[in-house]
Amino acid sequence: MNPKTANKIATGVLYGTAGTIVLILAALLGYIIVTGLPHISWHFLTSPSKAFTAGGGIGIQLFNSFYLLVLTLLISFPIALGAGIYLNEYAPKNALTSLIRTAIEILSSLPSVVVGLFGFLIFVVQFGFGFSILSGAFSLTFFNLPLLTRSIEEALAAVPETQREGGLALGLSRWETVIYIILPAALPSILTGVILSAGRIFGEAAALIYTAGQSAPALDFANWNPFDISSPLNPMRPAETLAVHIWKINSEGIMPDAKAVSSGASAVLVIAVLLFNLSARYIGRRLFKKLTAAD
Amino acid sequence: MKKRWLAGLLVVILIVLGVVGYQNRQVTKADMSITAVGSTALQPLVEAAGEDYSGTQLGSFINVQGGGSGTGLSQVQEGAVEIGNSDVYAEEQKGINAAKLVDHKVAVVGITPIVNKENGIKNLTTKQLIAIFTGKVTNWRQVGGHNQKIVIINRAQGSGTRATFEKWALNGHQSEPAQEQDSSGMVRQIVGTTPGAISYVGFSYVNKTVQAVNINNVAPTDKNVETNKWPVWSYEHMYTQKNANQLTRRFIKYVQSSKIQHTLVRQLGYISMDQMDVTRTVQGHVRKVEGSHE
Amino acid sequence: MFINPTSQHQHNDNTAWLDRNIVAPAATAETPVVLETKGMHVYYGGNEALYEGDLQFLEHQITALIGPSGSGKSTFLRSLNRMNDNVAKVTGQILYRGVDVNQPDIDVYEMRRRIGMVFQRPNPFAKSIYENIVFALRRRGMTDKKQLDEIVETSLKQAAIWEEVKDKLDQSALALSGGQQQRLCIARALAVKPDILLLDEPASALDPVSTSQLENTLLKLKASYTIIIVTHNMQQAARISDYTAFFNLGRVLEYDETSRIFTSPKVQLTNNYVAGDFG
Amino acid sequence: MNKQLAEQLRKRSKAAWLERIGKIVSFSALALITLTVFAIIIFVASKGLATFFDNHVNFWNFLTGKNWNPTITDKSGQPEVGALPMITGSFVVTLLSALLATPFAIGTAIFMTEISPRRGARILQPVTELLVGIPSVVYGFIGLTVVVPVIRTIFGGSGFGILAGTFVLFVMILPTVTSMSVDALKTVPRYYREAALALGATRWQTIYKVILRAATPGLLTAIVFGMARAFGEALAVQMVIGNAALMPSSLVSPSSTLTSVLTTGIGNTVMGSLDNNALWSLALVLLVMSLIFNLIVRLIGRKGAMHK
Repeated sequence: MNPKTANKIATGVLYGTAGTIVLILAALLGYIIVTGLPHISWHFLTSPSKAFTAGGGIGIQLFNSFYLLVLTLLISFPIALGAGIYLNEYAPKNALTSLIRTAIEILSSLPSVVVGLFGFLIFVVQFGFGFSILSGAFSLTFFNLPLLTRSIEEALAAVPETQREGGLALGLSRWETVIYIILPAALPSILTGVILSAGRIFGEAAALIYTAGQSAPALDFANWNPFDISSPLNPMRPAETLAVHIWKINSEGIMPDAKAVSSGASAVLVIAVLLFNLSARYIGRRLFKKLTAAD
Repeated sequence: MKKRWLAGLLVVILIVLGVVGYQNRQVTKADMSITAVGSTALQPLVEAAGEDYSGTQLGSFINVQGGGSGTGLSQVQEGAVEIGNSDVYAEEQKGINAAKLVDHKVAVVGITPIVNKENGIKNLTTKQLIAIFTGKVTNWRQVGGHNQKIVIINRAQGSGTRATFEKWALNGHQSEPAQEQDSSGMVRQIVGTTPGAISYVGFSYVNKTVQAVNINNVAPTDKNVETNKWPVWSYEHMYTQKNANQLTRRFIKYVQSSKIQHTLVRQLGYISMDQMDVTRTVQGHVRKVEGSHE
Repeated sequence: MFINPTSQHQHNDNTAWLDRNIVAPAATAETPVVLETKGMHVYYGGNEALYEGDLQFLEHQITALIGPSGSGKSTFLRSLNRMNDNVAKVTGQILYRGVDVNQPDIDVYEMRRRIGMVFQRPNPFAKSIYENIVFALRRRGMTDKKQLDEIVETSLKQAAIWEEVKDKLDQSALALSGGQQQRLCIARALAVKPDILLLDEPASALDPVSTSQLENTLLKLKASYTIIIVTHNMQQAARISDYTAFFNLGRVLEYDETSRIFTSPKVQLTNNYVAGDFG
Repeated sequence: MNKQLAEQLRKRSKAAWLERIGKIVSFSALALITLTVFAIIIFVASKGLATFFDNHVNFWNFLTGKNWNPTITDKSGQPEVGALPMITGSFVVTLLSALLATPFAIGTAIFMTEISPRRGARILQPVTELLVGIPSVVYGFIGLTVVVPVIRTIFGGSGFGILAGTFVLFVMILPTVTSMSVDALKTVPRYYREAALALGATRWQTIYKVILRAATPGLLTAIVFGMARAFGEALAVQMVIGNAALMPSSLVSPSSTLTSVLTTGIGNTVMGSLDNNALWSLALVLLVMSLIFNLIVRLIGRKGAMHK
């Protein structure tokens, strides 16, 4: 075939595949939002769910999802950051390091239900945390750590070595160089990694069924004492999240409007993830600009 | 500096979390709060009853979770939770020492075969049902329906609904390996949308998207369950340890009280205990209840 | 005439011969030896070793390290302030004002503050110009704003870039041109008040105009700093350095005053190299 | 020798102290992760191996048996715990979805790096990242309400099966494979491209003959990673594959994967019983498979490094 023709055809095919992906996403999003949007209302977003009658909302679940997300990131980010720094900056290139890397990778491909059950046996039963946000957050931490560590490590590795040399040559320790120079430079891509993992946490169900639980007791949003059982801030209360709620409705829901609630909740979930994503890109771009360009 | 401030805040939050965790751990151990785990089918009932109960008894907290009957029974046996909700008798669950647990029956659930509406089937004999589920009959035409391949959808192995169905509707025959779903909602959705599908769910899951099937011309109604004319039913159990604490005992009593039995239990599509004209033991012996009907 | 460097290396594998061509510069009370290597070897990985020879560097002089690619001059330079610690093993003595800094009990951070380094590619931090200069000072605990401002001004002036950037100190350093960035990096190195400045081909990524600006800067800095510079550029070495060491295949073949290296080298290979016959 | 200077140089500076602290802190973080990872691995292994050591199930029967029914013992008194249908199912969906995803992912990656980097960054990157963010419950839900009926109308049967699972997984691993392929293509030095184009090659020839060749190890890694993802995915697959512990007879007959059986059954069994242990054995198989995928990635990486 004429190379020029081949080139044209290939370019066309590539445009086609790229277009297909965009189309798939558009179709997915469109479907979710079109089926879910009619059910979303202020009432739906703020009122508690109903077990067996129509008209339930997802207010508590929505709050739980966010709270759990924040707690999980609070726990997992520092750990992942430390591990990512060690792996990229200090770890000697030997068999042990590669063994540890492999082990972490393996954890990331374990089905989350296994992680959930492990979390159940350790946190819920062994440590006596019970079905609680805290148990859920710890289990999600397990689930989240491998990916987050990896993305942080990659973000750090992407910062040129010359930056490290610059710091070292000034008589600074590697640690100071990493914390004050490399980390800020890697911040945009770290942020992207964090937000992407936030999306995954937000949508995770299987790991939470046995840890944070599948019930959402009524909350008193005027009570901000974290020690009170009905306070939204209490990390020891059981907390069904949005994703778990969707799962539960689809599997055992007997309310007459189960389908509506489920599609509404799915749409909310996807919109939330969408917002995470967009804000991540926005913040990432802003940060990048601020750090690199002249105004 | 901003970063140090942030790091400090983080440490403080983690410490607070730890303290709160420890504090509440003590609370859990006290008589203030109990946890019920197990059957996802029973969860809505216990949850609703728990909310009611907490409303009347301030300061007590009933934590209700799913996880499956197996999990419920094993956790109550281990003493990790106070109440294990189960769709099956503890005796029927492998790995459980039933003698160590106390059974509290809180409701009865009737189970009915359901088929896709396009199958043209409204009634099946036990023999036909067995033939279908053991794979001897593969087309609805053979049992008087339309020319449509039969698609069997089972509940997961170990599910209480499946155990009950196999024991009482299939006379103890095992279903041949087929599709499995682990929840009633999913089963109903699949049966409703898949031509030729047949499965079984609790009465409360039957709605207009699927066709409930009579067995031997007996309709799946609460009335027929109450008299055992419809034998495919089971108890919903709440198991406790022998020396359950006060709150646990009180709460179970509350669930069994006529207040809950006549309101929540029926609203959720169960048959209340006091409606039953018969009782049935784990071995399947059926006895009439004297004068129980009001 | 082309002499195969490898055969040369094998023929003259004898230290005594080498030492004759390494002329120790005449140290005086005004220009004492600040840095000196003794029996330094660098090992990469297993057995691959570089014998770097014994050299002395005088205070407030510019010494150029020249030689073909892979001759080990950069490795030598980076070993001087132990930037190679993580990738290579360096044995032998590195005497900084008489103190052997190639010892485990030496605090490398304090040592590197005194022996600063500027790299081949400009590597300003992704911060503002001002922050680039004061960053290391802040990390060392200096917080006085006035003092910091002062140091920023002096170091930028020393690096001859003050006039160009004084109005945009809070702008990102990455927005500067390559030549400006490199001078900023020099200013950054000067801010911590080093004693010696190591420069690893600092002009190789710059255009001729920036290069000559940089050279002028170095000549001015000579008054207060000892400078050791690796360069590929013969003219540059001839223009700015007082002493020149010629490296080949991991060893110093000749070390002498720059004028002598360029006009009457003792070693034929040096002659070939400075004449542009190979490299 | 300069005594004062020597002292100053030997004094431990703040930097040295910070370095030590930093090293300890970051190392403990890594140690913590490593510890939990190994705890989980040991936990799964001990539970999964109990099937063979405590319940005396023949390991070979487990791997090759075709009947999965842990509550029943067969004629020889051995419980029926044949995992072959699930292992087959897992492999088939994984391979098929990878097969389907690879051309799309690599095509898109080429588009993003070679043809239209601007549009790639502005449209396709957010798109792939969004695809990662959609929860698997939602994927399963859509699979159930859209993919399964479509397959049913086209191919007949119930619509549940490997094909439905493949489609759902295809969309789910697409972003992983794409973004890793993009990374792989980006590591190909620019002068490769420039050299090829300068020689008069068309863009496609450059891509096909130079860039793809140079990036092959990275692309293979991306595919294997996608396969590992697919292998471990549970909820979404479980909703569409039908969960029948049967050897898959066709792409549209209900079958099952390791994860789907594991997720469905784990709540209905009692800890420590054979039924439960058998499920953990499935988890162990998953773990081992994930290890193997990892080793493959490493092997590819090493091969790639050798070629460079």
